[in-house]
Amino acid sequence: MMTFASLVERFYAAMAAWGIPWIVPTLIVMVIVVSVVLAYISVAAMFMIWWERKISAHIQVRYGPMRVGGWHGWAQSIADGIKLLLKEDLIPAGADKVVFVLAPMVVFGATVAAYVTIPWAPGLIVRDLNIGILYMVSISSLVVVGIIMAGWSSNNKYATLGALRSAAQAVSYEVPLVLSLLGPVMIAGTMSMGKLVEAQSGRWFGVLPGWFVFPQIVAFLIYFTCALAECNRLPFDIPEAESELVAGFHVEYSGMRFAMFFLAEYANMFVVSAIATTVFLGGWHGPWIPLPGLPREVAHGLFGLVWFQVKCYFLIFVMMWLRWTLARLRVDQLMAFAWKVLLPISFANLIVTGLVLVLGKQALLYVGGIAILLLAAILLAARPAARTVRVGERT
Amino acid sequence: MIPLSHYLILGGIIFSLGVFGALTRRNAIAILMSIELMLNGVNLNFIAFARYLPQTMLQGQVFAIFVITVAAAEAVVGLAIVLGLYRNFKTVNVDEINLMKW
Amino acid sequence: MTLKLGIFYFLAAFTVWAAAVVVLGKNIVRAAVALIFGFCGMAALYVLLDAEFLAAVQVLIYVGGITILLLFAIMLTSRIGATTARVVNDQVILSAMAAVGLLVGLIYASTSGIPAMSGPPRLPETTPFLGRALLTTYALPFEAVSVLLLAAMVGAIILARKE
Amino acid sequence: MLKLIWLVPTLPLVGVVINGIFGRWVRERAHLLAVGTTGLSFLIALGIFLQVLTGRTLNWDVYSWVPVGDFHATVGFQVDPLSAVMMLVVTFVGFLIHVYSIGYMHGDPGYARFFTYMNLFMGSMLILVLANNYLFMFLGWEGVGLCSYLLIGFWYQKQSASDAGKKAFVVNRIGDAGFLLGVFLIWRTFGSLHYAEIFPQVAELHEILAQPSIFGLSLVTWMTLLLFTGAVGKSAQLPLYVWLPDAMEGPTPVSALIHAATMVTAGVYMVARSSALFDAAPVSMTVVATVGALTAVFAATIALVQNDIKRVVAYSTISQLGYMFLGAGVGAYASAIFHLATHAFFKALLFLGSGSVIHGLGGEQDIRKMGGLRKHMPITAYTFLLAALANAGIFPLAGFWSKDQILHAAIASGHVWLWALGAAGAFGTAFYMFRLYFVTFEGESRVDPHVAHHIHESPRVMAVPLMILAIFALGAGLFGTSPEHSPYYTFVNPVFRAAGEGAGHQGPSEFTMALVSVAIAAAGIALAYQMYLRRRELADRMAERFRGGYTLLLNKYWVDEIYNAVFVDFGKWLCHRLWLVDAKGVDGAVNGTSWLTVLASHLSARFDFRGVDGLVNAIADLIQGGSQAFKRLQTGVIQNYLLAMAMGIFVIVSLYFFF
Repeated sequence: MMTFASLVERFYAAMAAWGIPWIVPTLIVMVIVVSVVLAYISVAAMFMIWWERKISAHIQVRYGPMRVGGWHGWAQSIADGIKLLLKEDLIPAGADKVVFVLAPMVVFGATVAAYVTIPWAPGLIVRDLNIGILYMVSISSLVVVGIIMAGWSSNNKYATLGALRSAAQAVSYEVPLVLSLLGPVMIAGTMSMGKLVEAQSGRWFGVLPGWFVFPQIVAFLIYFTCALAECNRLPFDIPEAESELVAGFHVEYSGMRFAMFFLAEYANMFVVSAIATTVFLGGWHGPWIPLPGLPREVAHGLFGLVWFQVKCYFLIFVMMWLRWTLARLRVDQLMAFAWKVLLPISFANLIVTGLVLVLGKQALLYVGGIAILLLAAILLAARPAARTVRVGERT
Repeated sequence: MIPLSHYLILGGIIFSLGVFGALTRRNAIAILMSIELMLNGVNLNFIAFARYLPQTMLQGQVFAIFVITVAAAEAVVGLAIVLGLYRNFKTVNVDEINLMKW
Repeated sequence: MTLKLGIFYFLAAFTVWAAAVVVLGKNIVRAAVALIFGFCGMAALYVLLDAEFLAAVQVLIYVGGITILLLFAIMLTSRIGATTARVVNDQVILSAMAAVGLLVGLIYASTSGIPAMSGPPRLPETTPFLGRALLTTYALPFEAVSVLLLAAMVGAIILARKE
Repeated sequence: MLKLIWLVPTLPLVGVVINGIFGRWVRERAHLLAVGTTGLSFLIALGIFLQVLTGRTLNWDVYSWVPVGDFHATVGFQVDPLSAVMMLVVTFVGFLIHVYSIGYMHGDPGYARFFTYMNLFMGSMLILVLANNYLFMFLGWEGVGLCSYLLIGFWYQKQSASDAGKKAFVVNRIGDAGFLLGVFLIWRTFGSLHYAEIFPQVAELHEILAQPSIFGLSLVTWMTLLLFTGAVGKSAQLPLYVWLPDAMEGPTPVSALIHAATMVTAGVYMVARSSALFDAAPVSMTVVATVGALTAVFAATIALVQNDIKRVVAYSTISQLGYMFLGAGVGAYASAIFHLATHAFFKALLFLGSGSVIHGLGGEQDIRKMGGLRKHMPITAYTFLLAALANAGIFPLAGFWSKDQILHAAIASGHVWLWALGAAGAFGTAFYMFRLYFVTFEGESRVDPHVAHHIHESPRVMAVPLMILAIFALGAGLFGTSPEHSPYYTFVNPVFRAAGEGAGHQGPSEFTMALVSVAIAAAGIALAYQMYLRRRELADRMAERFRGGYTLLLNKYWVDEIYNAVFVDFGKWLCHRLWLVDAKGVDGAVNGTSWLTVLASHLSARFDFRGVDGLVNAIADLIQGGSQAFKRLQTGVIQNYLLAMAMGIFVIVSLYFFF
């Protein structure tokens, strides 16, 4: 198949044949890739913003934007974008200007950088790094730095508070997030995004698709929860809680810089969904129809692209749905949930996965036995605690 | 191929900058940052040696991982100490914190 | 000058500049931001040395973890307008002499004592190799380090909580 | 399947971790996990045993534990017929006693703690048995010692219990020191601690090993004697047996598991395991056999007159352990291990039966306040009777076969006097066992009337293990009816290369021997019957008649008192003397000197105030002035120190490079 990589190779070869130094095609490819990604991000983000408004409206039994552009207000986001671009760009007097200006760039840059290893379709991936998933996770953690920079440099107590909360939340949730991703990585034995998807091509028991979500359902749920927190989505939107912090770390931002934050937020939603799709939901795998007139590989690729998008947008839809369903958590509940619930469960999941992998089929015997023992012990241990609470009793 | 000494000299420069910072900065957090720089300089040496030494053992990288881990532990404890200092002295300038002075 | 060497010089200059800002900068937050850039430059150098895994770990732990903690501490201990008059203490000259002396020694050692080496052929993937090394040859240090981390965590919690 | 061996010791240790950590919450349900893990461990052990029966063995180094230079000890397991038999006995008896403990320890405030220790003991014992090298074995060896200490002192609120624990610990330490020295010597000589690497070398290094060294004893003799010291301590042989009777302060299941069935037999196991070494050291063999035979008689005589139900059984244990060493000492290792296994069954049963009696009588242990209990607790009585018969060596119960084979081996090896000692011990054994049985269960009741109306048979959870053990006490001997053909011997004998060779057939035939043994035992029983059931007054008359001997035995030969006098009181006496010398002589001298000094100082004070003070003050002023200058160095500012450090490094590095 004409994979993206082979296409690039051919381009390089052609350039080399003409005697043009190696740097030139590299730069050309870089510029093209970045432009495509940026274009995709803008379009997708605008679509998502419009979609979210429509979804929220329909959940609340109203219509949402209906006027701009004709059919169901599809051009509303474009209009908003133009407005933001034309607005005056304010920098507060007391702000630390360098950091203030740098902050949205860091956030946006980190988000865009993560798109490098998203496997869109078979062979369509900018660079299939062998540490792909680790790269994505570490690059995404840069976003927090940007948020802290934004919050602090605004010289506004709400912004600082929001940034502090955000940093605490992100640092806490990053731990179970990475741990939950390790389960599938251990099964597949690779961190490369492309190979992770390929590892899911089989079938479980001949019936279910070979997605890692089935053996790793616990990890998937933990990942999705942590991803919500990483994106600052409800019920984890404490950093920007409108009702208590005005808008959190970006309260002082306006115009173009605000738009960058806004774009980055939606782009980040897509990134976490893409990771979930790649690692847990089988990436581009899905049923496909051999279209007449198209070579098999191309059809496969096209359908892969479609399937990948469908899965991603389904997850994004779930995120939006949750936003209008769940209430916001309190800060202490949020931290306690990450450290006391998600972290132990993800460790347990990791241990069980490792045992199963190491011991193979015997594992069922061992794991089952040990699990029963542990379960018995925990049940035994847990019961008297409830019993001993009596009125007037000193504890 | 870049000569090994380039990496070593770069590591040395960063290490020396870190030493200078650790010796001169008044802010305790800045001292911590300088120490992180020193550790990074060392790490660069480790990894350079891991790449250039003839065996494919990667001990250098393993040790760099240990250094990073220890650095993380150090940063955590260091920052806890800095916060404790700030609570008690209302400053983080180390030359103003001199209860041990004669 | 090959391309790779050019990239190295660019990254080296970038990293040294960032480190210099960290050490010499007046504003502590800007120093921290420069430190982030320095760490990223370092990670890029690691990539140049075929240590992708460590590069990612560098970004994840230094940038995603340690710098965040540093910024936290900065926010909790200083305010935005408070640029202190003096950021350095009064032993600058002696310290500079010591640092330069060390640097001279290091450069001397790096250039004279070490034979030219080209290293083994590039490994296709270093990550499995590292994992295996950590869990076999270096299992004991690995466990020791994990105990150290636990101790540090407990210690930090005890230090940071109010009585 | 064989590789599952690691689970056998690990499972109880899992129980330790969970019960140990969650004990506070688990409380009354601790036994579920403890018994469950032990039972699972037993099932796996059974499976492995069946594999070993088909001739498969395993010597598996799981993990390199202590790699230091060319010394390396591993966490490794060895499964051969010897360790398989031991493992099976340990897990099986251990499991039954765990079950029994559910009933016995019911309602104890330290319930979870008890099961934690018991599981820890099981794990350690299994490590001891399954280890494939001496160091790992030593880990288990010390582990069981620790558990013994913890469990003897389990009711640590009782002064006597905690003292007994300390005593056991200290006495065992003496033996362990010897064992450790032996292990050092083995490593020094063979350069390895693995059985599989040591034993084949014994023949090769024959000249070196046989060379006389210190005190004219050969190297291998020293090695084995040191190892045997450990066995003496652990297996309660003369002269280090004193801790075992006191160990009865622990809960009865502990006595049954640790101080009868398993831990105390570790010494025998260790000697059998080291048989290749012992075979090369005839002197040590004689020592082992002699110590064993003497202990057998010595402890049996003490047991004749004791009145505490558990102490009788405890002395009986010491005596039976003596038989095992006698067997090992004359080269009949397989018989020794066989006796170990059968003894584990009937002695555990005896202890559990005693526990059941004590439980039923609400803590009463003095047999003079019992009697006629058979009517109230039939199961206990009948199982106890079976165990007593087995212990006395009545055909065809378990004890008969194994004890008889040991005695036969003793006479076959030409040591007639050893046989005579053993036979005398056997007579004593039969007598005291049935004295115990008759006084406790038969005759008229002498129970305190306050206690009498709530005597009760033990609950089913205690009774069922008794019955199971009784079956084994009855039938276990049938596996080893003859040292040539029976299934047990054909299974185990390959482990001991020299086994059977030493035991030639010069002596009287086995059949004659068996007849003599049974006759001796029957005589003992008959005497006990006469003295304690038919004509009660006979016993008192006998005691009156041989007052001297009776008092000697009742006071256990005053060994505790002698030890106390020799080691403890002598130490105290010495200290007191030294103190007296100190108080009178030295203090007097010091006081005289001080008086003189006072006089002299009055004189010198005058000189002092004038001349010296002036000088001193001058010096002090000088130092103060100087330190004023120097204290500037100690700034309290950390960066100054750092700077000094950096400059120091710079100087050292420069020195290194340029000079």
